[in-house]
Amino acid sequence: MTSKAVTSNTMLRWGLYAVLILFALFYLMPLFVMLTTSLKSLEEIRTGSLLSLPRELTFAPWAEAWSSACAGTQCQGLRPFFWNSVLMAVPAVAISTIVGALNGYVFAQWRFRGANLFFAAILFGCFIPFQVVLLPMAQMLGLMGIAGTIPGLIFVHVIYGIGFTTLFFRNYYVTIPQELVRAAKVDGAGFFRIFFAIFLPLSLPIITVSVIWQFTQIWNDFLFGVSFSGPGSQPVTVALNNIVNSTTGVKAYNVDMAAAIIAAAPTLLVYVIAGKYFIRGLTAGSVKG
Amino acid sequence: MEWLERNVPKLVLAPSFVAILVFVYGFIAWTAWISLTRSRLMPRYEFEGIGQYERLFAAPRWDVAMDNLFIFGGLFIVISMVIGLMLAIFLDQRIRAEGVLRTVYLYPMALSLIVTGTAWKWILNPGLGIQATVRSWGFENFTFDWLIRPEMAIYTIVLAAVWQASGFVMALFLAGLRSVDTEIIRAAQVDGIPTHRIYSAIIIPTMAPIFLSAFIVLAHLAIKAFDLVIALTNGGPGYATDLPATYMYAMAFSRGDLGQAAASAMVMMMVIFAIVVPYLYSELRPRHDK
Amino acid sequence: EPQAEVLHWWTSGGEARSVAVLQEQFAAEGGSWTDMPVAGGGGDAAMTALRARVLSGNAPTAVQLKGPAIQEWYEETGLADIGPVAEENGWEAVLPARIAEHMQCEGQWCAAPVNVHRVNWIWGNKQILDEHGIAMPTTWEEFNAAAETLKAAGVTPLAHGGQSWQDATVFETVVLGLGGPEFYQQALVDLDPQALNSDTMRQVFDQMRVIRGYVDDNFSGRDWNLATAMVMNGEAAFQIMGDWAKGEFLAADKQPGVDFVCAQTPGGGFLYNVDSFAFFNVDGDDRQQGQALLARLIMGEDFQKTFNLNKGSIPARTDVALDEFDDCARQSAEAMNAGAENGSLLPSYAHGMALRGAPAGAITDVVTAHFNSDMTSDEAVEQLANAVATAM
Amino acid sequence: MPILEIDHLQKAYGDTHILHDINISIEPGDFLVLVGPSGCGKSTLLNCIAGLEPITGGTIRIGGRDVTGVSPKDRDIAMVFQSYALYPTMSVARNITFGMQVRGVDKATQAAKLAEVARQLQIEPLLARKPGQLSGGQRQRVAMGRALVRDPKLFLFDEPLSNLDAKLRVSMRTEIKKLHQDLNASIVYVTHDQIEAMTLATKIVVMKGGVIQQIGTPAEIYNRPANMFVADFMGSPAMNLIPAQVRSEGDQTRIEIAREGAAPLVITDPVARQLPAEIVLGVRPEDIHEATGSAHLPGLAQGAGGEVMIEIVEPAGADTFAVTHLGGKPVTARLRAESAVRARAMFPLAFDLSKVSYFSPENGERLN
Amino acid sequence: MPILEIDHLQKAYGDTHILHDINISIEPGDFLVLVGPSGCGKSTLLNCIAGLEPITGGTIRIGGRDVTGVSPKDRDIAMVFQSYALYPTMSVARNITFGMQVRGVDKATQAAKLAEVARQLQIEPLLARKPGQLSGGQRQRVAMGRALVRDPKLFLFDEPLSNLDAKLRVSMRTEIKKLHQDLNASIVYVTHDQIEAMTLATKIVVMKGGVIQQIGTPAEIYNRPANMFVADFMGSPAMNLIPAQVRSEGDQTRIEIAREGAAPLVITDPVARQLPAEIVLGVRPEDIHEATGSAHLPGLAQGAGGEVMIEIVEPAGADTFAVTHLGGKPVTARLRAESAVRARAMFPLAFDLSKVSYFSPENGERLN
Ligand SMILES: Nc1ncnc2c1ncn2[C@@H]1O[C@H](COP(=O)(O)OP(=O)(O)OP(=O)(O)O)[C@@H](O)[C@H]1O
Ligand SMILES: Nc1ncnc2c1ncn2[C@@H]1O[C@H](COP(=O)(O)OP(=O)(O)OP(=O)(O)O)[C@@H](O)[C@H]1O
Ligand SMILES: [Mg+2]
Ligand SMILES: [Mg+2]
Repeated sequence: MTSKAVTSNTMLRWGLYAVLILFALFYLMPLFVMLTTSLKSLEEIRTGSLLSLPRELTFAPWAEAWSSACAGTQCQGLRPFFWNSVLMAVPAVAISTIVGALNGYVFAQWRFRGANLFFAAILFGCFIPFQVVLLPMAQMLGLMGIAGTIPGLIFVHVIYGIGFTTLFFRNYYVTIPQELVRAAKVDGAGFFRIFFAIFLPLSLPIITVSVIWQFTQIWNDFLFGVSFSGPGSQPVTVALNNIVNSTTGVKAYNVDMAAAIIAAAPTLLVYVIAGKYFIRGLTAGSVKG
Repeated sequence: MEWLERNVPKLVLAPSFVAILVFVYGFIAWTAWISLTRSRLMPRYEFEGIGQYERLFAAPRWDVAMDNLFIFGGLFIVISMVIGLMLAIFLDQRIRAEGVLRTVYLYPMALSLIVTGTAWKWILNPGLGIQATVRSWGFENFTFDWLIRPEMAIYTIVLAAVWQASGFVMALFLAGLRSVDTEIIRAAQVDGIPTHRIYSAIIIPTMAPIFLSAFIVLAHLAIKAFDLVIALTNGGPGYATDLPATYMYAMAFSRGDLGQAAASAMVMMMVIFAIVVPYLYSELRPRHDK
Repeated sequence: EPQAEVLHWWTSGGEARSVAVLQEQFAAEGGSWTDMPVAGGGGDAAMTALRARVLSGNAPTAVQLKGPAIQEWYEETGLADIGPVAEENGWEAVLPARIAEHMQCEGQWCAAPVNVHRVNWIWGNKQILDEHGIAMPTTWEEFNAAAETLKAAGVTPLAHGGQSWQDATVFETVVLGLGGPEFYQQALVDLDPQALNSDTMRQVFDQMRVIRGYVDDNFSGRDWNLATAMVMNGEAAFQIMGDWAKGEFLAADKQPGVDFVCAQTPGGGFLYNVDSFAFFNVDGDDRQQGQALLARLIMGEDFQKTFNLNKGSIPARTDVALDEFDDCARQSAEAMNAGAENGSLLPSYAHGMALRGAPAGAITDVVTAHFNSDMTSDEAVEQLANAVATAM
Repeated sequence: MPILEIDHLQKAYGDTHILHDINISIEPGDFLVLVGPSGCGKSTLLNCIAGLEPITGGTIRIGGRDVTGVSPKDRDIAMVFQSYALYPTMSVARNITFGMQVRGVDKATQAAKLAEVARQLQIEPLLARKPGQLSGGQRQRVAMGRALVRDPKLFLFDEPLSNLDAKLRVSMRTEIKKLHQDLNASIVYVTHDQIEAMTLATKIVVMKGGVIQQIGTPAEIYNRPANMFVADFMGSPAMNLIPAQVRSEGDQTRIEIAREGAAPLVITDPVARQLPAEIVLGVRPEDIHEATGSAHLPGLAQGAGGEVMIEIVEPAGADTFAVTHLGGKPVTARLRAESAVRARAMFPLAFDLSKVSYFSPENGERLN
Repeated sequence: MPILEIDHLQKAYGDTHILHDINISIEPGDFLVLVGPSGCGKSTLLNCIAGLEPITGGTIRIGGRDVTGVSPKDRDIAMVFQSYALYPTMSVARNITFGMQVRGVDKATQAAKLAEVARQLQIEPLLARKPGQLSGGQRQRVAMGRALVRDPKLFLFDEPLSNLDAKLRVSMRTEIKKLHQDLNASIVYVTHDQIEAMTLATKIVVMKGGVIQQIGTPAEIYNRPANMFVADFMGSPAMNLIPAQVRSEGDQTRIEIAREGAAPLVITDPVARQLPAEIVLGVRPEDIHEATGSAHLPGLAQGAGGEVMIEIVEPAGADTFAVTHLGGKPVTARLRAESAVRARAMFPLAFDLSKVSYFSPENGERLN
């Protein structure tokens, strides 16, 4: 990165910054609207302009969204559903990452006849539209006795996450020389030993990618959540949808927006904190330049 | 024991193999079968023939959905790539605060449209959002009312979709630019090639694989686009912004016309197949490295 | 202990409060209630969830279902027989025949109605109407004339939300108003090709085109309650909407006859939209007991009254005293009784009371496509006939 | 008893035959070097010996035991890889002891072995580091250490020096040689660098396209290459291969070499030989001498050279290389650093005929 | 007038000083080689000359014109990079002509130039191919072609051969040398390979840590290294640097070298010298001879050696290397291939004292 074809003309550079900042504003606009709205009183929302800053800050909508907003007959806010999402996302992310890592390890380092075809088959699975699988999946979950439960949701997310995690890990592990496996074989280590002692410790960047990707996908999922959850297992996105669509008298936009931000906070946080590694790992793992 | 040792790799893959076989290909087969029945509210398994496909292709709404897919998909892919590439090139000019800008461009990927849908609706709503705001600044004739014009509404979907995905494309391209050998750029500088030509004639052509990856990611997003439409227009005005995914969903779940939904799903699947298979082929073909 | 898990999408306005009433009563009788609200998309999301639940063999004990969908589900999966409760409580006697029909599957009781909404209401802002000297229109011509006056005065004549079901709502009131009850029955209930292809239908589309001109520019994607708010706040004069709109007026402390006026849509008749609960086959005594208890409570006079006071509709039972109800509700009850006699008590197609999903959806597609484009009436009629034919 | 015996080994990937009928046998203490151009199958052969690739035909015996089908860890071998293949997340110490740990060797023995090997290779100060913190040469030593602690019957090395820079390569080469002498170990060593092969081996196998070209001691290979491929491959600068015509004259052999812009150079080999009319004359750069000063050197017959036009002169420290054109080919001579040779001037050169090879231009085989 | 003059050049990245006070001047037709270990700043210096890196102090003059601050394309230079830096999506022909095209040279001239360069480099058959379809050597030629068409005042080469294998490196080296002779071009050439430096250069700059150690002709550098770093760096195997004690004895110099398990080796230099008591004796492997047969060689004084214990013998085709230990250091001698030397046996060696260097052990500077 020492020397790039860098534009040096000052006028041009100003223009450059102008464009970059303009786009930044464009990307920030919806978040800005949500954030400011969530901090305004209803009165101010009705009278003021959408894009104006709050005249008077209020955090009441946040409190309400978290613990007392109503969905249907319940007025518990997002809190219980938030924990549902956590209970669902954490194991689902962990399992799909582990399975993807093992799969990727096999595809990259233990090739066998037909492995490529199978890998292609798994990849194609990444592209299947989820609406298609709702009904047969419901049937299968029923058969397996985990319909309407958090384990059921975890199962679904794991199944449809494997494709991507396998892809990430496989593309990452192919860059590790095969000689490493060979050396370990000569040393007498077996399949799992090699994986746990040698590959897993090497995998931090790609684990980061896999975890971020899966976490965003699973946390943000609505379709599976609404279809496969029972009364006690609805994830936060479903609750958010219920709250936003529940209006008593006047629509509490500020509460809706606060709820939306709360529901999005974990993924947002993950991107802001780990986004750098995400880009880096993604180029290592999924894109070949 | 020996056998076990030799077959561990296959055994490790076995659960995934079964899962994919059943939960992807089994379900596709199931859908294919349903598309050949007269299933309505719930699946029925008596074979009927290709009537559902005939109905599908006769439905004006499906035509609109497919047309929209091509308009939306085409614009979304092209614009996202153009913006992504442009931002990547700009960011590549040793920009201060690059890290912050990158995060800002990328964060929409973290958000679901379930979350941002309302905000977008407001922003696009002429009476509340941009139009109203600009008018309140004194530009009385400013109009931005695509959301409510049937022939323009699909472009608002494009706008929101570009908002969500272009940052990601930017990241891909930026990584690509960063991986270009700096010696090539130096060679070009010594050769007297101006900066814009260095990009257009030398760097960008080397990034063909990244274009392909970006195209696939975007195409897949476009075909799957669902939340976006539901959150922004719910298919309206009329069904002007319907896409195959929303058509399928509507048929399956609000119309109780499962057979029809399955037929549309199969057509979608074929479109995906046509795009993804060449990609998979290029991805898995043995590479002859430089 | 009776158990009930209730899947519903009553999450808006007075609805949630109304369900809460039921929940309280259920609990008071010793039952345990599990709420399963799935909001959004006018019940689409709920229907998705329902299908998934049924397919996984884990159907909820009670589901908010209505119209022919009840019979359709019955055919697909069977529904629980609540005949004993119905007979014990004499439902047959207190329900209008037409509505009772909806609650029965092959002669057996399988659902319980909670209310009757009248769909063909037109709401007006009293102040605006008075200002311009306009009376509530009784024919579509009067409506058009009034709208022209308002438009000329710079008032938005009709508050409307750009969602296809709202378009369909207006459409069915126009069909009823211009064609009369018999035509409505033929066209939107029996799907008689002749009626669908008739001149009357052409006129209906003409009128739709006219109405389109009375709607403001920003209507796209607007929720119905926001449209109601426009009338409330004096931003528009009329709204054509079922009586749930009244809930919004009342919730905002507006008085009928003082702040707003209600009237049947031009042409009269009674388009009903009956909310009901259907009961799926479930295992376990406690859940079956829960179903019975729930059915009894729903049809109880107490609940019917409280619920409908909250929701703006009228009780399905004809024997509930209407003293506490407002004028509009009483007007509605009278019309229902009258309609039951003279055959103008008709199911609303727009709210899924008249048709199964596929043909209803096909019609809506044409209506909304016409309303939101510059399609000619002839084209619309032709498409309508085609769409209905293929959706059968 | 040979420590390693390879018998009619075949190796194919699907339809692609990589190794054809390989027969090799080495005695304990031998240092066998497999040498050949890139892609000729050296690594594949080594992997077959290690058991990392299944073979498609033939047998492999290590220490007399047939190991065909035996898994690598049970073959009593140790291997050093080109990229060293150090476990990147483990410390140097763990890299070395990992194999023992896997085999369940007790801690005390592990520590003792580690200490011994670390001393031997002088890597004691590095034991706590990660491979990423080591220089190329240090990594190489660690990889070697990992092999040494196994105390195997047979060491396998796959181009262990090719990732080092020229300087380091030379010094590591010497160390490996020393190690071999000290341990009296049996080694199979792969390289594509012929200098490495020459300096290290007690026995060299030259391969090309999966076929063995020649097996022999370094001196045999260098002095009597079996064919033109070996002649060209071994030695740097390469052996000069000069097309020439033969005129047998009684008990002498007259050889004519075309010269640009002058009469052919005629050389008289004092030995009578059965040669075809067209041959390729192979002569190493160091066997071409300055005719004046060195005419008295043994083997340098009279009439073994003449004046030629020198094109390029490359002084290289200890030697000076002079390039001319003979028989249409550039010919390099390695002269003393002090030589008075000048570019673009005539200069007298002579061939040491006692060391010349003759090849058939048709099949490239050696003729003398 | 010098073609390139570098005057007190400084280069720093922030606080890190990479190049310190560089002064170099070369004449037209010179072949200047910058040599030094990795990271010593060779590429940085070359990039500064090219204008690819801004300099922090001093001036650079090309053809008499001060080009400090002038952009690369206006410096009238051409550059060949280590990775060749060919434009990967363009054909070979376009790679070569692209620069001309951008400068607006007309088609006919472009074609003529291309043809000329292609002929010169013998790449005519490759013109339509993409770089990815070329071998390393071919790419190297194309990169050279791209430089040649520019017809610049000065060529800059950054390790152009380091990506090639040993064999190809040698032959490309010769080609570059030839090209230099044919074009009589002025060249600055970076390498870390001292053999390349020796064979190619008319003038060598040895660098270390951003500081110039010595500037001189190859012979000067090789025979009279300015300090121990240069002595050690240039030549392979490296110069033996042997700690020794000095006893001056009138018009002779007695030098004692510690020997393991035996009395010190005493060498008598027949010249009187001003040396400190402790020195480091530098002697190149080829200046250590078999004492018996070579005693009559010029410069090989009597008493210049003795019997030593030989530890390793490495036959390497044309030569045989013998390693012993003297003064606690391994010492390598380069003997004739036919030498009778044996490992683990005593053998008589003698130093050519006319070529020996003496260094100060304190600062490493040359003393004689
Ligand atoms: N898995 C494989 N499938 C098919 N062909 C292979 C496979 N592995 C190696 N080959 C081929 O076998 C041949 C020999 O490869 P090998 O690695 O043994 O060469 P090598 O002599 O070690 O070369 P290098 O010096 O470059 O390491 C090559 O042509 C290679 O392309
Ligand atoms: N952009 C930079 N910022 C800071 N230090 C740098 C930068 N570029 C190079 N350096 C440092 O400058 C020193 C000289 O680098 P340079 O590339 O010139 O070495 P070199 O002699 O060419 O080495 P090599 O033989 O490995 O190519 C190195 O220590 C390097 O780390
Ligand atoms: Mg190899
Ligand atoms: Mg460099």
